[in-house]
Amino acid sequence: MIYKADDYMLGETAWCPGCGNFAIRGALAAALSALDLKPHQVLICSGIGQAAKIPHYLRVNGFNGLHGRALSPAVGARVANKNLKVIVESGDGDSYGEGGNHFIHNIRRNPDIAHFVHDNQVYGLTKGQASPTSEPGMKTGVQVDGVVLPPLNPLSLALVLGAGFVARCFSGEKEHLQETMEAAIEFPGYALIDILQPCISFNKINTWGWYKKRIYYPEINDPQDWMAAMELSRQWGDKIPLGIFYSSPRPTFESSSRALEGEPLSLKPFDPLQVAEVQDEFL
Amino acid sequence: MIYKADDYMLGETAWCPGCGNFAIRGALAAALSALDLKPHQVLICSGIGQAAKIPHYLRVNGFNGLHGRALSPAVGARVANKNLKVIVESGDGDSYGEGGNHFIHNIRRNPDIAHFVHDNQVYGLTKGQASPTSEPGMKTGVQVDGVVLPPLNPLSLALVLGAGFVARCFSGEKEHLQETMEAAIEFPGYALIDILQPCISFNKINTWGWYKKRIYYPEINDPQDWMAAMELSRQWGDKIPLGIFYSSPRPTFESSSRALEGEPLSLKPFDPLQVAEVQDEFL
Amino acid sequence: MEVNILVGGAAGQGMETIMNLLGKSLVREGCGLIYTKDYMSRVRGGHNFSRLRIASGKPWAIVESIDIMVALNEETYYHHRDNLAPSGRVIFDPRSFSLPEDENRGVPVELQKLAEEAGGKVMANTVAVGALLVLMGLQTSTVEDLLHDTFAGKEGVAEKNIVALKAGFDAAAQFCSACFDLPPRNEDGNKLFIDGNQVLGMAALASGCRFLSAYPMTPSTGVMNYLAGKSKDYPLVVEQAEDEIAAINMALGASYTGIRALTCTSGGGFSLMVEGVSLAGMTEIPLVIIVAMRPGPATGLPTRTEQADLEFVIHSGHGEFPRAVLSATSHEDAFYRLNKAFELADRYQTPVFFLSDQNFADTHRSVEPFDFDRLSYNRFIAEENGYEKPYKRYRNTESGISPRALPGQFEGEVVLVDSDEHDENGNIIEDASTRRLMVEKRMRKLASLAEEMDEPDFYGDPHPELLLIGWGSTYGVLREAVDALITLGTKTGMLHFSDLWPLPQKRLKNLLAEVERSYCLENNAGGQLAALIRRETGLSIKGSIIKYDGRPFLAREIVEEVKNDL
Amino acid sequence: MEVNILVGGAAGQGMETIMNLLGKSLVREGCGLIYTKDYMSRVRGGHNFSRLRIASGKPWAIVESIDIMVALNEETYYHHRDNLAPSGRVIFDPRSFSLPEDENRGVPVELQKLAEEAGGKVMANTVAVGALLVLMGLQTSTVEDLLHDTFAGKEGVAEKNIVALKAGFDAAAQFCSACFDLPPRNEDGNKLFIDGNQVLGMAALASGCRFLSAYPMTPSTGVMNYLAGKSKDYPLVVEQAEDEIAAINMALGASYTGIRALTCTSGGGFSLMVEGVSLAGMTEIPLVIIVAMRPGPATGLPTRTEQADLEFVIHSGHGEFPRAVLSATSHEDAFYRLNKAFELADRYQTPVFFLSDQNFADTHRSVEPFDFDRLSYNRFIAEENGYEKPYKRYRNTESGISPRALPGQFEGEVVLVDSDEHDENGNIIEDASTRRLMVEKRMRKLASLAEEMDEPDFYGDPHPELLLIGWGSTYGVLREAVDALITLGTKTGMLHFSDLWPLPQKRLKNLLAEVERSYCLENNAGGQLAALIRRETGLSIKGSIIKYDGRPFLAREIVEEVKNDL
Ligand SMILES: Cc1ncc(C[n+]2csc(CCOP(=O)(O)OP(=O)(O)O)c2C)c(N)n1
Ligand SMILES: Cc1ncc(C[n+]2csc(CCOP(=O)(O)OP(=O)(O)O)c2C)c(N)n1
Ligand code: SF4
Ligand code: SF4
Ligand SMILES: [Mg+2]
Ligand SMILES: [Mg+2]
Repeated sequence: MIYKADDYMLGETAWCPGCGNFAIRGALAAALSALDLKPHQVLICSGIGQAAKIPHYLRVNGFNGLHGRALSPAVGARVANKNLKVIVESGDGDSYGEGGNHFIHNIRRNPDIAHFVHDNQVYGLTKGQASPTSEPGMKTGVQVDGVVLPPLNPLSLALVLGAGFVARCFSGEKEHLQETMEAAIEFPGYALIDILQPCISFNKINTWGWYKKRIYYPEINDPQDWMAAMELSRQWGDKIPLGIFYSSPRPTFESSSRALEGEPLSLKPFDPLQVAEVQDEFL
Repeated sequence: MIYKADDYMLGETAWCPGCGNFAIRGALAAALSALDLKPHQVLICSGIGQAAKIPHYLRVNGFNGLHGRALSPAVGARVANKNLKVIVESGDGDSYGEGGNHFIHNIRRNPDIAHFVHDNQVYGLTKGQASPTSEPGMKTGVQVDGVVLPPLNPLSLALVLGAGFVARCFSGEKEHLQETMEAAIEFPGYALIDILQPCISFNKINTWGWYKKRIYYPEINDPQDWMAAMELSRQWGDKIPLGIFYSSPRPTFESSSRALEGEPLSLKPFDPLQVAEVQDEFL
Repeated sequence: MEVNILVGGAAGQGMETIMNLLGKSLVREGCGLIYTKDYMSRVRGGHNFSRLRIASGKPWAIVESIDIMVALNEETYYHHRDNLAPSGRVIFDPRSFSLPEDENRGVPVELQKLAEEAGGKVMANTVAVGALLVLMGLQTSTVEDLLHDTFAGKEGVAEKNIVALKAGFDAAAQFCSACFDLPPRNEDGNKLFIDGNQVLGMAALASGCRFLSAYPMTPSTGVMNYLAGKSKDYPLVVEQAEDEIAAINMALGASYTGIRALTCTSGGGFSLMVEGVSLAGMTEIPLVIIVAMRPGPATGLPTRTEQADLEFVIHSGHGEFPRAVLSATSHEDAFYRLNKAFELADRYQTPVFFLSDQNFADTHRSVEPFDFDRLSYNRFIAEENGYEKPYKRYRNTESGISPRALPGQFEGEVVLVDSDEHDENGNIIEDASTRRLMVEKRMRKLASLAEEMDEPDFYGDPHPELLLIGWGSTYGVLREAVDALITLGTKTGMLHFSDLWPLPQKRLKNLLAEVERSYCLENNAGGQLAALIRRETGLSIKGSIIKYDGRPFLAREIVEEVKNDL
Repeated sequence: MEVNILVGGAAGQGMETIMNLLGKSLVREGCGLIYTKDYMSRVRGGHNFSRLRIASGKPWAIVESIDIMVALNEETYYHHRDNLAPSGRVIFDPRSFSLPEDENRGVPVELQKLAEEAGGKVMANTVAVGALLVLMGLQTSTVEDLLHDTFAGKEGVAEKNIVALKAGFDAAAQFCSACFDLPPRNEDGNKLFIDGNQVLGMAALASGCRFLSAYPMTPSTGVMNYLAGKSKDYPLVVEQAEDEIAAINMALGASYTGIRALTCTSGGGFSLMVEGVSLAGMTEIPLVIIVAMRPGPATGLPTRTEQADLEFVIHSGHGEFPRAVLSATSHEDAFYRLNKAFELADRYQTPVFFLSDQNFADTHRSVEPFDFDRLSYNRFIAEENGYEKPYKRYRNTESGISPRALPGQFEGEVVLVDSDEHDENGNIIEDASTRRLMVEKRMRKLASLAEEMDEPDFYGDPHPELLLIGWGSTYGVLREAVDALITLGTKTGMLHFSDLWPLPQKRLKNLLAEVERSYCLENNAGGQLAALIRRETGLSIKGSIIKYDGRPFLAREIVEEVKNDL
């Protein structure tokens, strides 16, 4: 069977009408279809949040885990079955806040995972507190005097940590998003897309219009030019660049492990008697 | 009473003879003495590890907390009593590994804390596993085929996250270390010194000689030049620069809070009856 | 005599506005009431509803039957019509949907249209409030005052809302005016209209808490919101931590350094804190932790209620150390009890837990203003001449409680706290005898802590044959069940635990010896209080009434279970 | 007949080298032995020591008295001389320190000098081994073989060590040759010389575990080291996680995707894992977690032993879900029991805990080779035609166990696991009835899980008057205490729990009804097994023998406590 984008769609979402999450879901479905990835060949791992509900809304394998912990099961899944295409999809709070430690160390680890962050610059599901990417000055029920911490820049961070694929998209630019997703999924190693996503309910600053006015596509001559990528990644304000800022593979986590050569581990047969010789060293 | 460096020394350490930790302790004692900071005016927070035992070996207030969690109590301490000089001192595993999430978010938070990381590029206390800064190829009981993850660069990371003070020292250069510590302690806001420290027991790669051969003091013309700092921070290998790569204050965590104006919170008196009017809004 | 109201619609339709306006004005009118929320873990859509019950005396719990329904969408009507009293009424917007032909209880009010006419769609909820008022025979003046208060400083907003309010009032008046009799009201109307999280937030503030570090998590976030709001006017810092691990460790740092600190969370977040709990136990740093329970495991049902973390909390954290566990029963009690939690934490230098749950946290009730005079504020900090020199943070004492000094407090003295086993100075040790000394020192605190525990509250027939045992937020519904059973002729009593650990045992043992039948009633599947009682006393409570579907008990269910069991 | 050896010195002096050479060669010589470690949380300096006991039959525990002491520094001698038997001997280096004048048990051997003469200071330990051999009347040949094995491929190293060995042998021979009689030895010497962590690592490997994700933490790191070593030759991935939260979540991802996964840690690290435990419970993902206990709270005594996390583990994680808790008793049992843990996890799709502790983890014993034939490997994975279509991960079944398919296993089917409450498909839900269905489905597994639990092991007089109850690593010392008490004329039995949760109760209830006196013996302060027994059965064990100084029990202590209590 050939799966068209619509064939991946599942169930009724719990998202607010008008939310940027819909377009992201649509783009991913289209990307999966374009890449001819069948539902059983794909695994989406997510954490907790509005974005993180996505495994319920796409017909693929899903691991909807704990808040902040989406990357870790994804790595485990790659160990068990490297034939699966593993995508991590979650919110900005989930990925960069609660999950910050896994973010930084998995970039170093470089598993073959595409990481799509629905970056609405706010905690949506818990009703509007600041996330690590919130704009300074944004007032919330907790940040009553407005956000004071400077926003975390996920792309610069990823670059500094040696990420091989670093991109920014906007949910309002669906085609570009889809293409970039395809590239990220195909990229061998950890690939990050920070996807700007309007949250119509809680983020009254970074609205669709706000983004639309600022985004542009810079010319990227050499996607292996780290310094150029770093500069692009630091642009924010009146102009916000979109695109694949950096793309340059390095050895993956999977390639460093002897055990992951050949067939996926989950398919290799086992019998305790075959390993009985291990005790000989203790004789 | 005037405290000389020796007056801060306390007890017998559990460190290996020849360990770089001794020099770091010595430099800190000298810095405290030079800054005329009395034992009761200083608080050292640490995590768990060899480096993290330091509160037991210096006569100041100490919070020897959990592995990876040294920064958080330090922030709490600043909330309660901003008259205290708060220093966080811990290992590379503690600060960048288990404690990675607090590292990245406290740089953003920018509390007035000096953070001294004894970076021996290894887990000392647990007998030699790789730390986030271990050299690729280093073989250990766990990394039996050698470390494969690229080392985390704490200084570049700190810069990207907006740290106001970023420095590298070497425990074998005690005077420079002491001066830099003084500057970090005086710096208003979060100040990081990544201190290269030989671990004679477990790190057979990055030895005293290895460091000694590579370190140099680059000329730093403008400590507010972020790009220059970034470049310096990325130098590693045959030449390893030491110095204060970046120093440029920005508003601190403490300055953003109304409640922290005036007297320290811990000294402000309280009486429940004074706040009885809070319930009026519910009438 | 009572009136039961249900307001239902999709998330985002503004039920809360209606309920808050209505609830508060009813309280000002002198009504005793309770208002609960049933909502989904989403921001828009789905089906949410709130119930408000006005009853004579003090309504302690809601009931299922509905007198007035406000159906903001069609789903609400169909969902709940079976509970609508024969004499009930449904307020609905006829432009949005219509009721079935055979439904003659409808009160059509063009909510949207009237709102737009008044100046904006958002005021549809105010229109609905107007309609509700007239059905209960109330005037609009109290709500008008409230609107003026609420929108003070916002030019013209109150006025427009009053237009909307009156439009709703007039529209509904055509169908029924004063169809429902309100129960007798108290004279002064001088009651608070407040929910559980607000009670806790206010209690923390009034206990001198000066630092809340927390990470948002339903249903505890209300405490954070409350205190964040207050941080504008009071010397109080509220910090959103990067995760729950940071939250508890920041709080410990602040407490160590000398201020009362608090953290609040729910199950999953609490799981991340338990290493910090163990640290508090080892370092003997006072800390109050509010755990607002919701159904687990894992993410479970984020906006629902459960009481399934009792045993987890009692045993949370590796190693052994003293702790106290208190719980939120009624709003009246919780205010003083959270104050007690702060006092115990400071006196015993140990973590103290306060177990709340969604049922408590999100429920508004009308309660007597709190008596701030009853609050204590004792820090139990060493005084200049009140401690043995040299200062030792963990000096061995008979009570197990060491003198507590703050870092920086005394010139020449330092305060060292340590996560490793340590000597009296706080310095790391490894020898067996110091270890024994310190375990015993810490554990000795348990004995006096146990004496601080309040015996469970008794309510009901002084010579009960049937005993209902409960804890935490089921207090209200148990009271109603006891009343109902007594009315039905069963001599019933209830024993309700607020303080849970160390478990107070006297009253329980006495009563169990007297009654014929006993039930432990819990919002969980495991019967955790019953297990705890068995662990502590060896006594088995024979009957078990449990509910684990994420919804609070109804008094009716309890009565039925007891009756069926005869 | 027995020989007790103590080797002591500072950390870093290489006690382990001595003990491993000696222990393994003694086993090859046919001796039954046990060797334990007492070490500090530091890398150099301090005072560490190891004890090795050789006894006829099977030595189950060490004793305090010392026949041969190897004092690598002066401190060792003074620390332990009170335990040195009158006929005992002290091997020491006279160039490093001298014994007091009145000490005539000295065997001076110039360890350093002889080592240097043989080719290097590092071989001082080999010199000491040579001295030890001659004192026990052994030849050097077995150790020589061992040195050849150990240094195979390292040119000349074995040879130099053999020179050192012989030098020590000869030097000590001048003072006493064969002063100590070894107990009768078994003919073949075909026993394993292995410690607890190695047993567990090997059991995991032999159970088909293919992924260990963990973060180093004493005393669990040995499991990680063992498996990391094996990852060179077997299809096994060992990953050092960035923290324990990642460790458990990685393991869950791997298990979900189809391989047996393990994580191991100790108290503080386990505290960080409990949210993941709750996730395993909710998602019904099999997982084995080894918790190697050490004294807490917080960092506590990192290199010492305790059994204080039993109740924490049983109640760990928010919410309610089935789990099993097994424990490490003897080396002989632990191998098969960890295999059982993997089988149970897969069969019941739930987390299974394996409680070890430092006392078990770091203790070497001589044991019969394991019978790999007794190991099971059943994955309980759905087969192409063995499941109802369409595939539903959480299909409701009578047993509560749903068919488990792997992602990617069946074309056209997807596998969705969810941390929220969910329906049979794994899709998030909020309604009460699905919630009830799922809680009940999960909880139903408990009943059959309970039947899998092995009754506690009984040892001793078949009609005991006195019963000692224990669990976990105290198995050996309890056996020795039972034997001693029987010899002293008390009809004693022991009941030792390996499987702890759900608590097997039959044998316990039967026995308790028969005996006059019973004691629960635990390495903790709270008496946690006793509390658990009370919680589960309502029965109180009257006697309590507890030890919480971080050191394992001695049989003598147990016997004395029992005797004193008469
Ligand atoms: C351990 C834990 N802490 C807190 C929460 C509550 N929580 C759920 S989602 C969320 C934030 C979600 O923000 P984000 O990741 O940005 O997702 P969004 O809803 O904005 O898509 C929080 C704090 C939780 N479920 N678990
Ligand atoms: C939660 C937790 N996990 C693991 C440990 C074990 N542990 C103690 S120190 C340490 C690593 C120390 O490395 P580093 O911070 O680099 O300090 P060093 O000893 O090298 O100075 C580890 C893993 C612990 N104490 N707590
Ligand atoms: S709250 Fe925001 S992010 Fe969540 S569904 Fe609504 S619009 Fe989208
Ligand atoms: S192990 Fe390394 S870091 Fe630790 S004390 Fe010894 S030399 Fe220093
Ligand atoms: Mg978000
Ligand atoms: Mg280190």
